[in-house]
Amino acid sequence: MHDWNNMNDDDFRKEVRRFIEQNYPQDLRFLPHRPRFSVIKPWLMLLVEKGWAAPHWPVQYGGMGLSPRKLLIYMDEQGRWGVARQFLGEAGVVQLGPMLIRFGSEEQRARLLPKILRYETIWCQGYSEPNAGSDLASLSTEALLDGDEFAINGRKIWTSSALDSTHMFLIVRTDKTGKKQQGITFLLLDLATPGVTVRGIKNIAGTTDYCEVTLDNARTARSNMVGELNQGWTVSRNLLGFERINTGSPRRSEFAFKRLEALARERGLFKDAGFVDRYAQLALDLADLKAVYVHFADLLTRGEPLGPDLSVLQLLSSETNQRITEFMLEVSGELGLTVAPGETQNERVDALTPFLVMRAVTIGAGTSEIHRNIISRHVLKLPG
Amino acid sequence: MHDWNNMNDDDFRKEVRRFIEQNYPQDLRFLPHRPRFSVIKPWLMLLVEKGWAAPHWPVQYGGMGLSPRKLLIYMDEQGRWGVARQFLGEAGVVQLGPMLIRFGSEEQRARLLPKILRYETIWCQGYSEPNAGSDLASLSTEALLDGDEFAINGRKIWTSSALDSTHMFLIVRTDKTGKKQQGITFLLLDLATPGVTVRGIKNIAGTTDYCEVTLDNARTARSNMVGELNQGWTVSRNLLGFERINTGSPRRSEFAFKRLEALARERGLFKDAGFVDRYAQLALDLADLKAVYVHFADLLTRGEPLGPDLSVLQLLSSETNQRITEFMLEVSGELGLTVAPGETQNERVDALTPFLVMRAVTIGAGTSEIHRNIISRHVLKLPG
Amino acid sequence: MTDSLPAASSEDSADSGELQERLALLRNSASRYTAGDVHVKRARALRGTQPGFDRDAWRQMAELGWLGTLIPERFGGVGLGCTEMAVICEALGRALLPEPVTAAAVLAGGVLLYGDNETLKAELAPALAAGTLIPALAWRESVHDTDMLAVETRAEQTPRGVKLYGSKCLIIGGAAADGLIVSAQSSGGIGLYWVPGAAAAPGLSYRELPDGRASAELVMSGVEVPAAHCVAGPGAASAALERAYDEALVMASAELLGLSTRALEITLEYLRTRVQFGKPIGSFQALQHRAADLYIQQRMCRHSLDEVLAALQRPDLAAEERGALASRIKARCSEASLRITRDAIQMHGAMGFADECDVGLYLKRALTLAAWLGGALLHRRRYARLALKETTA
Amino acid sequence: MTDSLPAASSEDSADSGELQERLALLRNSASRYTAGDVHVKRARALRGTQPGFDRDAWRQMAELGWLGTLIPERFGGVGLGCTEMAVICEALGRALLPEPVTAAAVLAGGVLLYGDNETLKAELAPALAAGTLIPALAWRESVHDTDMLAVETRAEQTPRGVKLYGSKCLIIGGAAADGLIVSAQSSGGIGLYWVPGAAAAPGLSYRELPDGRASAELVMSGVEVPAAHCVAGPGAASAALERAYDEALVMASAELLGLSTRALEITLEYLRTRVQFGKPIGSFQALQHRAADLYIQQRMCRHSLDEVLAALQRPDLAAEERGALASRIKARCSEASLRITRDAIQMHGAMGFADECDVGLYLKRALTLAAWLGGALLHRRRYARLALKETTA
Repeated sequence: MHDWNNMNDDDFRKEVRRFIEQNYPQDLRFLPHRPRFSVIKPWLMLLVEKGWAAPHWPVQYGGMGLSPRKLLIYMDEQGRWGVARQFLGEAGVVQLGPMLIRFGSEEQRARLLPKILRYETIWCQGYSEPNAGSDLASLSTEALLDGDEFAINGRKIWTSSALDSTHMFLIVRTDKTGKKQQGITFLLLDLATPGVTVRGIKNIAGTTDYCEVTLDNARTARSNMVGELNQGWTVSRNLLGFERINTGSPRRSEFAFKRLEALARERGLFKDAGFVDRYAQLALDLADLKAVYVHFADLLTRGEPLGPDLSVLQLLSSETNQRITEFMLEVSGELGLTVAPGETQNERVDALTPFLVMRAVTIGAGTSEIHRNIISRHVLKLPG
Repeated sequence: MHDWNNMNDDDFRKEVRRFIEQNYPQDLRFLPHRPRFSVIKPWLMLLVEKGWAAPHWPVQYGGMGLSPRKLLIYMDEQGRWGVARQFLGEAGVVQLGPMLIRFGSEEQRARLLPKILRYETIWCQGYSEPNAGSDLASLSTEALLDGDEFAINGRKIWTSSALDSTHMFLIVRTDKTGKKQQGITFLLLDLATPGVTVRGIKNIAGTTDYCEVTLDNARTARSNMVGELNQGWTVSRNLLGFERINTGSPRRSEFAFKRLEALARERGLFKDAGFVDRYAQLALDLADLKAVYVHFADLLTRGEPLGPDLSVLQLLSSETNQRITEFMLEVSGELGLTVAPGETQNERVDALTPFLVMRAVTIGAGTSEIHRNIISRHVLKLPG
Repeated sequence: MTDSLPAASSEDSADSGELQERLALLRNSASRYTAGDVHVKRARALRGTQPGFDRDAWRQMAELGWLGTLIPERFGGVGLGCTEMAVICEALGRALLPEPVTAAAVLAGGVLLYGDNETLKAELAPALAAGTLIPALAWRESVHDTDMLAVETRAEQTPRGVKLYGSKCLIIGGAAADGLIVSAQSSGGIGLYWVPGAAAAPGLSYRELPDGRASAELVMSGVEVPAAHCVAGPGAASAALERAYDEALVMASAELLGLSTRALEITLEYLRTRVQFGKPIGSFQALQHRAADLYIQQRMCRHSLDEVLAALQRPDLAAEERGALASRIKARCSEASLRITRDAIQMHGAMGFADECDVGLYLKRALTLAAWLGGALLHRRRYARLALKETTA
Repeated sequence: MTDSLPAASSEDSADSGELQERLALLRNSASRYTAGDVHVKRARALRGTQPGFDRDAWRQMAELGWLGTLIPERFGGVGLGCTEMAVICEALGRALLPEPVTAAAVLAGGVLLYGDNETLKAELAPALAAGTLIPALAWRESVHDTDMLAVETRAEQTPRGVKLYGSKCLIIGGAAADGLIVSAQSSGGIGLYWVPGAAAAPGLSYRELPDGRASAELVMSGVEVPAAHCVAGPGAASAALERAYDEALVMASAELLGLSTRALEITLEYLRTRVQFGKPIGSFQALQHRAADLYIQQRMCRHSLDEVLAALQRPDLAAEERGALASRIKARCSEASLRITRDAIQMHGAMGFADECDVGLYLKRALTLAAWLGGALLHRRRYARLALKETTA
């Protein structure tokens, strides 16, 4: 077995790069949106075979056991090549695995981790509800302990990829008496359970990635509770550093900027001084976003904790992204009306799909409003 | 005596224009800031002689008795020619006169109006206090009725032109028991009264227009109370339409835009496509600000009331102004470092003074924050 | 720069009273027809279909007199002006009607009326007013085109008329059209030619627009047009194109104003009712101020449109000034409507990102109309060329 | 675009540990010297005076080793680099020190060191490090100039050296200077010439800058310069000018970062303590979010500066890449500091508009430094020329 962490950075980077370049399907590079599981599965199975499916899991559970520094290189190389699915795989691999390793029982780890690792179970995350979005802690999906089983009733929404998933990890209310962050429990649920209905929700970019999951007396064994009863908030909030830094990666902005460059070439815009002024401004925004990203990545690398100021990265990343895609749409003019979604052939650049897809980045990983609240309250210490 | 209101609009406009063009001092046109009284006095005395000093006062009190429509033409012509002092003269003429006419006693009108009209008394407005700015109603300057006199203690600040004034009208607290808008009284005060100290406050643009007025047991006769005891809030808030629309006039933005044009010619910027893009955007902002102004002016002309949506005009006017002066500074580059304040000779354009002066427009007539609150609460009916 | 107090608001004349009354009637009738969300539902259902509109709705609009608003009474129309038509277009925008009224009745209808073929007008205009004939204008030859007068399609003289060679694209309303008015270069200059649907059919194809409606593309390799179908000869075609273009810009702006007004209303309602952290999200000051900013944008569009419409009534309006006014309002409404609908999505949170939420339809219609005939960037530049002489001196 | 993980942050080396320690020491010493508001008070008092700075303070800074930071040890300096100097410049900006450290020690000192006259270096550099000699660079000939290499001042050969003819303007630090380094066109190309104060005196005049400091202007009609005073001949002058220019851009950026960091702190403190409507104004969400946006700007400047400084340490850095990095950081810090100090005024309300409030001093220093050597607009364009090949291809 490799000890990746003892490897020289450059050698490690080269090895990752080589594997990706040789194996990742050319037609899935730089997709404007998340592909369906069936589309990306062959690539994921290659990673499984290679032993690279869970780079951030400890070696003892079948992961690569990468240090934060190596992990960032691994993500970086995926990003550079335009590998789909947020660099680390599925919610099961990305989130649930590490949570089980930290909070799960020995029995749960033995039962669940191997299947997650080989994509035999595909997981989605059941957090948001119709009336609990930004204010997640006010969730009302209820689970009642009935003998050795929980009976779950309620509705989860904006659940990514539930149509492609076999299982869901979710947080539910098990006690209504205390503060709302208390009384929440973290459960695992087979989506084939009677009482579970999954409905795809088409988004404005035309794909059906989000879902609504209705739970009508859906039952799950008590052994599917992760952590203690009423301690689910803690389990769900304990994201590790690289998961938190993931949505702040400049890769998506860089991708958008490359599309802008292609569009500018196609339309001869580099001869337009008014265009170049604004293009240069965006180039500098992107360069400086990267500098901020590097700062936080360095903190991770040095093993230092990430504070609430990480919201700075999140806001810069999402809003730079939106500025680029909005500008692209603006300069595409009427051309933007005629290009088919995702079109990049014949030098025609689709400015519409990136614009629409990127509407979500200031909503999904905490709204911009929430991140500004975090900065003003917890970083700047302005009064509540 | 003329009946101006029966005059044809165009004839009236021509007559006003002729008088201004023939009499207004050339070197006082389009001043970037408000001139001292001594500087503008000769012009104001010409208006007094002509009987034009108080265009908005009723004829019976020595005014021109102009209808809102004619008044707007009068203001418009002053603005077009770059006449100083906010178009209508001093605070005494602009504000106090109409207030006395509405709320004063017969005795007060007879005693005070003629002197105001001839600039024998010069008035300033004592509203803001160190701890009562946006939240004006929380003012704490106190007046105690002691026999036939009020004894006033406290501090007024940001009082425009107090150094040039002989008198001040002010609002003071006379009752602390009720709601804070109640218990406020409107008083008149001779600045020569013992206990009154006026200190000029230099502003960032280098002029000393604002003052701090300290009141240390300053006494004023009960006969100098306007309106009833504890009804001063109502008196001070009852601005007439043309006073409210005054700060929303596009004239200052137009002036700034003309300076931008001169700067652009001086620096050859019209050959710079990047400049022209942004210049055109500002030209359109100005054109559309004017359209909004015309809407509210038309309402006044038709005698319709102005609602809280007037804040739309106020915000557009002040922020367009700032955008123009910020852009002017930006494109002046290092040139902006060397031009003397107010310089317009030798084709050199001072971009700095307009920028600094215009910092006040989003603060002075209600901060931008307050106007946005007004729109969201009182126009859009968003919940408090 | 013009006076702050324009001539248009002079002492009330009988005229202006009459106009106000007529506009009020039109507003009433339009808001009755577009009430509720029946049309938004229709627009949703018709997305991605062809022709993507509803013949019945079209006939109803004809009955209401909308399609003939700009057509003189002698050609079976109502004989009104842009001010009246704008009321209708704003209502269309508000309710997201999928029918191509502006493209057919303003742009294509405009070139027909401003052309010089009185016989053809007498034949086609009454049918347009009656809702039995939908024309569309095919002028654009490449998505990069921005100038209506840069025409490469050829009109070759034949004994009986002309034959057309060339291709046209991005024909808005073309999927619904019963025939196309095609611009082409003839020996004497640009001409406009009426090509009924059957004649155009072999060369037609379709492309979906962002709002789910379809645009047409046309390839012509010798389409025959009889001499009687020349809508405008070289003496009249260019002026007709330019005037219809400017008027269509203003009417598209009215549509954009209508749709962004409605998108803002929907959003305000959401802000008042959506509860998070124990209170309506509209009570958070950051969202309040953002909403105030959108409202300011909307008011700017409204008053600017009023001013432009008043100016368009002036009989002595020069083409250059008309162009500047049209570009001014199209730039403003394109920019404001994109900002309002984009922010509407953001303020709806995840719900706004779902296709089932109506604000997404408003965003996509805004995207389509804002780009149609040129967006904010293009029209700011056209305004600078036409109105800001300093910039080109 | 470069890698997201730059080489600079490689596994801790002894070097980097040493550097961090040195920077910490410098930061300590700088913050001790600039603590409190004594320097802000000095800057306020010295506004509009000449030379507008304080010899005692200058000597203290020399004793602290600041003026010799960039000067090699063999010339009496400390022999450190831009990374260390930036710590000092940031502290200068924070405390609004009126002394022209960047102009003298980075820009003028830079051209001296990058010149080719070792004898002159040995004479002048130790005096600069010791605080006994303040040089300034006179390169600009018209306020419209943006290119240091477009020189029209003439250096006419004489038997004993050259005579200078021409005029220079906007010499920052020139009012405080003991002598000027003047660029001029000689027969062989651009040269740089040392002109002591006494020699320059007859042609000198002064102009107040927005921040109350003075800049100098110089008219030369035959100023004699002995051959020994040639700072750099045609073989070295252009490269010296360009390198010193780029490093001065980066140091001015550090000053701007320092002053905007401090302006934001002052503003946050005001937001926490100023009460209106019964609560601190910093509890209003609109102001909270505005403050958050300013903080983001400040963080962007900070991390971008760190990256630029790390890159400047690379021995193989090409002039073009150095120029792009310098322009990148000057554009960012100019723009951000103007926004932060402008908004600081707004958030202080009427108080911020008063001259007696310190935020106004911060705004005016930002105005001055942001424009010095070119503002955001100019440097974004320079960056595009140097770094974005696509745009010129």
